Amino acid sequence: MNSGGLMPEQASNFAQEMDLLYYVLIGLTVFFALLVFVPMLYFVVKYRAGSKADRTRPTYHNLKLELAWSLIPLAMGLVVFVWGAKLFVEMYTPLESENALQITVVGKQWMWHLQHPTGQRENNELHIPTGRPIQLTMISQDVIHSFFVPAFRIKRDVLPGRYVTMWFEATKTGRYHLYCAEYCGTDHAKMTGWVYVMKPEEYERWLVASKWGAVSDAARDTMAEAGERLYNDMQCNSCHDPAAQNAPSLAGLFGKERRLSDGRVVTAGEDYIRRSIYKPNSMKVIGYEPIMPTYEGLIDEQEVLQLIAYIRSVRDEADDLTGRETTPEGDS
Amino acid sequence: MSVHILPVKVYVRVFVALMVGLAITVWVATQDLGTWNTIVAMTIAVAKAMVVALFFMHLRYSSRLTMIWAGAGVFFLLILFALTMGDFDTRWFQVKGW
Amino acid sequence: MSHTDAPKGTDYLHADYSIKSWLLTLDHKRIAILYLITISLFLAIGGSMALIIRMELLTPEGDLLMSDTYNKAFTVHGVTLIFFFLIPSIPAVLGNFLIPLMIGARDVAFPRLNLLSWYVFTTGGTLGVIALVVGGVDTGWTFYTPYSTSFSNTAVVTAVFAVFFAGFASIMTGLNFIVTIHKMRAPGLTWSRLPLFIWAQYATSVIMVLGTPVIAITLLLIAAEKTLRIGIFDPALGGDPILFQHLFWFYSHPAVYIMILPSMGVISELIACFSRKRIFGYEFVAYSSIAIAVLGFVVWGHHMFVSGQSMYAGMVFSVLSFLVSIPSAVKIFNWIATMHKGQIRLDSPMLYALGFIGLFTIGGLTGLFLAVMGLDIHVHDTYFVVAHFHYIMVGGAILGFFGGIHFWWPKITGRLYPEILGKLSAVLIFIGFNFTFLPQFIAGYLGMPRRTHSYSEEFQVLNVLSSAGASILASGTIIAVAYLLWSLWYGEKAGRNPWNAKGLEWETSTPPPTTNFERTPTVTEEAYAYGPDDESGEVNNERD
Amino acid sequence: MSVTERELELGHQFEDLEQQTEAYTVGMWVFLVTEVLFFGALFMAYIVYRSMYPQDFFAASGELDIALGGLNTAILITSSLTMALAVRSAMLDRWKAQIGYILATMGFAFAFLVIKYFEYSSKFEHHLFPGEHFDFKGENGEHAEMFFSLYFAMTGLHGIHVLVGILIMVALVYRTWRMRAQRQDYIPIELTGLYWHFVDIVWIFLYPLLYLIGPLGSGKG
Repeated sequence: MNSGGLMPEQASNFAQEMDLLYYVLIGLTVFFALLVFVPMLYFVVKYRAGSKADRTRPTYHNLKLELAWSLIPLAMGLVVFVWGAKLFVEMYTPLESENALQITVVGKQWMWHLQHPTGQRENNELHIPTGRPIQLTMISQDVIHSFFVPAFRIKRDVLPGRYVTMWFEATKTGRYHLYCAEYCGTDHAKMTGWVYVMKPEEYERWLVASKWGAVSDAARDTMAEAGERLYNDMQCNSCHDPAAQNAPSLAGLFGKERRLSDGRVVTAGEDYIRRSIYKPNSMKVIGYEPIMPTYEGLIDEQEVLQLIAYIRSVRDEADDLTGRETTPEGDS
Repeated sequence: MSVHILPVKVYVRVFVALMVGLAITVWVATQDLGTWNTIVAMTIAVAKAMVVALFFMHLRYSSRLTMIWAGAGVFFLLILFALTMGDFDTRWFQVKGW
Repeated sequence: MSHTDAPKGTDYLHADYSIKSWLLTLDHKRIAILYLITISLFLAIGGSMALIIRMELLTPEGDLLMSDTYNKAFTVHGVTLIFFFLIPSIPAVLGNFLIPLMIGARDVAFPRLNLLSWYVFTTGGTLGVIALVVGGVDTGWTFYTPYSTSFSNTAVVTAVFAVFFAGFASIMTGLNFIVTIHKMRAPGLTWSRLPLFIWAQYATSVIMVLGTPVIAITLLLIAAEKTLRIGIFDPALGGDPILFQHLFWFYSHPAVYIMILPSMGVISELIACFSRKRIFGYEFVAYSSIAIAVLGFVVWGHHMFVSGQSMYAGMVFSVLSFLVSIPSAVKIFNWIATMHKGQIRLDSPMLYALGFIGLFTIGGLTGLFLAVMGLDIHVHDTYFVVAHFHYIMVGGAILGFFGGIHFWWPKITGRLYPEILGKLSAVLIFIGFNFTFLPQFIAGYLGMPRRTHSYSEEFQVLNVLSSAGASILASGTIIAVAYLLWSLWYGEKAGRNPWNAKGLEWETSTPPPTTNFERTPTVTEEAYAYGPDDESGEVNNERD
Repeated sequence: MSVTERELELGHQFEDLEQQTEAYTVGMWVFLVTEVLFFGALFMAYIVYRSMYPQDFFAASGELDIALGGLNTAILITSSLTMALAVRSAMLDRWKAQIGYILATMGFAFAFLVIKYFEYSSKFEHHLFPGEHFDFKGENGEHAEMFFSLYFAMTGLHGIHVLVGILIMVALVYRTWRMRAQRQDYIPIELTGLYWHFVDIVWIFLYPLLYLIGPLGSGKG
């Protein structure tokens, strides 16, 4: 791990800038601390009771000085604010790029479930390649956790009931600590793990090796395939197949607009699909009867993520031909 | 706060104003003004509250200090509303980003 | 001002020895003593928990305590010290004792309400400590949902109700002080002649009155959600845990200013007295207290940058957090400027004041790290945050409290504490404190998460250092408490004005008579009128 | 009733009566500020959840009886009038009129609580109290339970304040009756009046926000 130094390892694309920001703020702290301590100690010595220092004409007011030590620190502060805000937005804005490795994280009381798009599922461990942006889509099954890898300088609270995303790019191979930063109960301290950063080719070998021992073909599924298997097992196709009329077809749904019965138009992202699965009659699509039963308790968060991966992978032939966005569902 | 005794007439007039306000509120609620319904309902409610505060609670004849404190409560409540809704209403921007 | 001292036996301490006269007193000075006793007990309980936590963290594996025992220990430490010690400490003890004296009044505006606030506080505090220690609560002092409402099966409802009940004492004290300072000042005592301690107490009372009701209702909603299963904060029933955090921090950030502002008031008094010089930029220091009180209510979102709050709200809170740091900077710089061309005496209250300036400056500046959104991503919920708020709460609030207790001890008890031991404990506390919390900044940036009873091996060196420092800090505190208690019986009798300080509270006899002043004083000069003539600096301990 | 000013009860800490009166009034207003924020946090929750689930709120609000709510609002406004007149007669030392008006106010307050009782009991029968056996048959009632949680929290807290108001008024009537022989200080009645008008103002906001939303006539907003 780190060389017992005072700074954590820099193993991600954000680490450099974060540490620079940290040093700048340490500089500011030292500057202002000296600005306070040096005159203080000097006055304590020079003007100690009974000393022969010149105490004539003491001053009690100086507007220019007051304004100086109000506005200058504020100006410095705002500069640092802008830099910090830029870094924050960069880290927390979801990635649009295609070659990002989409890892899904499910926080559960006192362990982390992680899933690779190619189907590998890991607990408290994450194997990732360097040189490729990693996008984490995270949700919690119970209380608020917080996915924290100090070496990558990344942290985000994992909320129950809502997906949050975070991205980074590992730059240094090695094994790094994973912690849960938000207090989540009895074994909050044990909810830790490891992130293994490997060279891209090593990662490919790991992907294959981790599937080597797979016995049932279910274990060999990618996430999308696992989602499809679940889609059929739960007979979602009985309603949602394009042939059947009593439910909106899910082909090419991802990213499209959906008009709801109360007039709201919603883009069908992960949250929309998850809420439609767990709370169907709060997301009634216009023109369809609200007959979908709730699957809360039947399908856990990991399986919902697999279903989303599957729905994301189902292309709508009409889209591919014309390549343009079809009108929001239900307007026809 | 000098002992300011208002004629009964003032109180009765305030009472009538409040009753009229109630009637208007109910009537407006039956009209379909879309989002305007809430805005109108709230302005009437604020007006009624002001009337009660100024006359029934003698705020109009109270010292400036009392008025400042009456205003302070509402001011800090609005801070809570404004900044919290600032969070809830701007969450969906997130996807588009900087 | 005549130097006649009140004849023996008529000062407030010795006026009546019966228990009833103490438990049913309406005298603000006696109520201050009652508060001092109660909060000292809570300080002892909370402080001992701190030592247990530091012992546990000596080793990386959690081997001293089981994990949920440790969780209960840091919850007791947090809830007891914040709600039952820090928030009431200076306002209820020094504020109660000094405000009427400093403004030349016979008592606070509502004496009965004052006594009621002590009973409400002590009942709430005792019920809270019983729930925390006997029942055990493992949610931390923040009670974050949905853990506190749906997943923790510990005595959360009792503890939450106890804090809710004790909160009313805060509201009563705040209300009492606001009306007292507005309405009961002596003739001639205009706002610009008020001691800065009064300005700070006024700003603190404003925060207490405006903030406490919001956390009262939030705690009630937690209790309601746990008992009636309503889903206000429960995501499964459509609630949003982030709303809880908004309502919680809307009070809890101004609460940190409730803790620090009174100490700032004490430090203004100490710096002025021990530099024998009027405060530099009096209006700026006075209005900065009010600015802190008002701006304190618009920055709470910086506790929630990583918690799923929208980044645009985060930016608003981040900018405002930089704005709120300015009044504190103004105070620090003005104190330093006050010492320019003064007659500085390094008695123990002054040592505490200088310690305050040192530690509070570090605490305030590290707060800026957390206000920077980008950096907060890495340091949020790590030991960096723990070190930051301990620098403010212990380095600031507790040092200010100790400084104030030492400075006004002669006036409160009529006894002098041993000065040498006073200096020793001040230095010990300063060294011990830095030893304890500087290593935590480093551990925090290295990534050690907070509230964990076991940690990775590479943090052990820093934690052992920190635990060692904690023992020095504890020994310094114990020495201070010991000689203060000792001085009650064996301390030298104090004269009317042992520090030769300016201020109405020093005009009356020591300890003051029950009605404070023979006749209401009139004020003709401004605060801290340390004129050149008596800047001789020697302290005459009038023994009349 | 020729009693000098001096005999009015003056706290030892106050210099004169005017200072005492002003102190109590400012003190009461500061207390009302804490009440504003106490209810304010619940209004905050209402605003957040109504902006999240507007349709559910409209559907759930349909269950409430507008007429009863309106009647309650009228009752509270009238009780505010009688309380204001009670304060006025206290200032004029007409203790008989004062007791009469206070009893009227208590009557209206009691009527308010009786109506609330009927409203609550009908909700319980329709299983609309949030908890395990809450079931809402309305059209889009997925989050109707949230509306009812807020409904019971807000109107319940308001109801407790009305109850406390009645108890204070009982004490007040007894005190006025006991001290009818001498000239009485109008401070206690003035403060009770301020408290009562505040309770009325809270209901003035509660009624439109809880009862008058949703599809009443053709209105959807």
